[in-house]
Amino acid sequence: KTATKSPFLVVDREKFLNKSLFIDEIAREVYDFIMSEFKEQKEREGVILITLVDVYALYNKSMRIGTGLVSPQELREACEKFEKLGLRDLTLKKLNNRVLCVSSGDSFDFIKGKILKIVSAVPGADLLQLTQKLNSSSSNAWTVGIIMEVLQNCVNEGNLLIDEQISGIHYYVNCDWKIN
Amino acid sequence: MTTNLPAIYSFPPLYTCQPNALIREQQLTVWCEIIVEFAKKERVWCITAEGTPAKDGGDKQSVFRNDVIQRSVKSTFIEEIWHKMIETEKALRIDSDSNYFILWRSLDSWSALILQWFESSGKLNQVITLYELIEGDETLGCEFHGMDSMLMEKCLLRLRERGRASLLKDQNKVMGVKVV
Amino acid sequence: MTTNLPAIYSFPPLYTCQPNALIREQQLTVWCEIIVEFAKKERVWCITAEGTPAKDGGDKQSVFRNDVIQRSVKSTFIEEIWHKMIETEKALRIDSDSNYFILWRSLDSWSALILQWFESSGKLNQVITLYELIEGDETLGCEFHGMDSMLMEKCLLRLRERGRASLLKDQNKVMGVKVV
Amino acid sequence: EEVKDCRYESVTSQLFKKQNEEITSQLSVFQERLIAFAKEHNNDLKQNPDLKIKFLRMCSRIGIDPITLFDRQRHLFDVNDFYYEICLKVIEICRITKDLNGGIISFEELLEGFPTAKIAMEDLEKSVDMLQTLNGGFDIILIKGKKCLRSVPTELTSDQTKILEVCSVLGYASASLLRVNLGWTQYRSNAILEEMVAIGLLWIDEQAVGETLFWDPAWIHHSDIGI
Repeated sequence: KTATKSPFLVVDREKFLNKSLFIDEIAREVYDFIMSEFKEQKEREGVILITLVDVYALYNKSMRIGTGLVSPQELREACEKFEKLGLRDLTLKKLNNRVLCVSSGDSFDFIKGKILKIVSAVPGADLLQLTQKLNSSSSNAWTVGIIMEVLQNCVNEGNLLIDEQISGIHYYVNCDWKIN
Repeated sequence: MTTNLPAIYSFPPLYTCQPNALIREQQLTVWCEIIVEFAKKERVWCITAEGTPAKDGGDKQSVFRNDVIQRSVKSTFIEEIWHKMIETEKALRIDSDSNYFILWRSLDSWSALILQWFESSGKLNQVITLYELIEGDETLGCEFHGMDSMLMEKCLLRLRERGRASLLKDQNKVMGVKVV
Repeated sequence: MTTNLPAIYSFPPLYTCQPNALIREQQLTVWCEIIVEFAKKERVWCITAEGTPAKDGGDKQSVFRNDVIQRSVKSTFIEEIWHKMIETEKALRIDSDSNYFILWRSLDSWSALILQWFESSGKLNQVITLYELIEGDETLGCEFHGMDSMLMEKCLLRLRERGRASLLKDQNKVMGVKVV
Repeated sequence: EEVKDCRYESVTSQLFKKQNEEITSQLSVFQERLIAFAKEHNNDLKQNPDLKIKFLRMCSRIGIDPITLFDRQRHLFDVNDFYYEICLKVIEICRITKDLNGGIISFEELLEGFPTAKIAMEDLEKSVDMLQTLNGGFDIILIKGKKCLRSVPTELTSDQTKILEVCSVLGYASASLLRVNLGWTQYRSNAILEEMVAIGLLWIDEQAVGETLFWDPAWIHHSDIGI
């Protein structure tokens, strides 16, 4: 669907005099792609948060068919250039000290708050319920990759407690135990 | 078994080992309190590794299992709980059968209590059988009345270490005690 | 019956209702795919609740049973699978005999295909009997050739709803159709 | 899947007004010819970007996996495109299969995700290495010396790893297998097996003779399961 809506914009490595200019151009294209692909989410939630790995798959699949894919290295370098190019709404952030994400504003705190709110309303919610509730207004605003990382963070930090049953992991808000 | 136990006993995450180390410490403390509380209220001196009273019939239920909310502690976490019980001197492992004495009072506190009884009831300098001490009418109403005899031995050994008691043995089994 | 079905059809746990909610969702999806795939390959339009082709002799085996690995799906879980089939519009329950039509194409897709045949073979504005449509030489090689007549009726009703067909009935039974 | 179906339908109705089975075989012939064309006219396509784009978009629309247009000797565009395509596919496979396998997939299973292209284990390994730069939380782990890719945040405990190692022999583990192989008590085995079901790493099989079996979903693709 996205492939057809994009114009025949050729950002072809071979047309660029040097790598740096190519990366700049990719940075602009990736930025525009994310802003338009997640426009709805940005308007409704005010924030965007997506793992770099998912950006790699989505961007290449939607925008690069026919023009040659970008490499993981190129994508990373492109996203690292956002600020320098004045593309200020998105930055590269590390989640849980290990997973790189493209993020706008304080998206992490936002979705963390949202998850804690759902869990306190539905004690014992599992990943399936959380995903459904988080994305109830649109199909895939928050990717499972992000939801799992944020959950992991909540559990590691002690905001959420787990109840591990054979049916899956159920989450509860930690009200009883101090965490610092 | 759930009578008179704290409200947290009905909280499902209590039964899953929590990944956050700070929280797990508090969780282990809660479990130690629950076990001690349970043993004290039910006057159970000795509990199996699985959490059931050792000396009763086989139909007694484990403290680690809560049928009302259908949760039970996994054996790997039960081991951690016992480790904490030993470490905080709330339990004493019995070498012969891998059961545990639950010390809702410390050994020192028990031996002090026993000594007090000898003193206040004028039983110093006379031989008292273990049976009299544990089951006799004269200790009725004492907190140590009905104590497991092996545990009682350990208390009397403390008194001997302090030079306040000599033990009378028959075939390596303590039969009586003289407190001075 | 196992010919050409996906490899997971030989995976023993597929036949046990999985307690993990996330896995069970996947498992149900896999079962729906298997049933649809089976029906499509064997050109079976209608399947009993037990999983056997409805119109054939009694010796046909259920799709829910795999003799090679000696596993079969329990009836309570079969119900859950049918529920998912209905929910995802891959099956249609037949009120009269509690069998199911398997929709490897949706009703809309079937009616579009039928409409296309009327258009491309110059059969507009003339009465075609249900028999001609289903069993006639002119539809030989059409994907809908041999379709169950009750299912064909449902497709034609869709065309009527769109104002493209009028149905000829005899004693409340559809005998023919005129497509405009 | 849905999207692919729609495209397929529109193409079929436009290009050929024939019936489905015929079309499938014709399409596959057509696909093969396009692939052969691409490889033969590699240089021409390279020199004409517009044609290149149109050609590749057409291929994508009629369901040709771009990766089939490459082989290791002849590349369209950048030499590394082949590996980038593999990167893309690896991400997709991991995301799609996460709920089936708990987020752990062996390199061998990953290879099976490329049925239409001939890619070698070393190609896959090179691509997974390239992916590391994205810090996507895709970690390589070893189960009995075999490389696996973990795409979920939860790390395996050593007990869980031991169970997966036992599974790598017959496809499953059970309390009695763990007693014989690791000397574990029934209590301990059940605790860890159930914990692995909870996080989606094992599937339960209650119809085996004697005891419950816990299967590694890696064996979904084994055709030679021996009960």
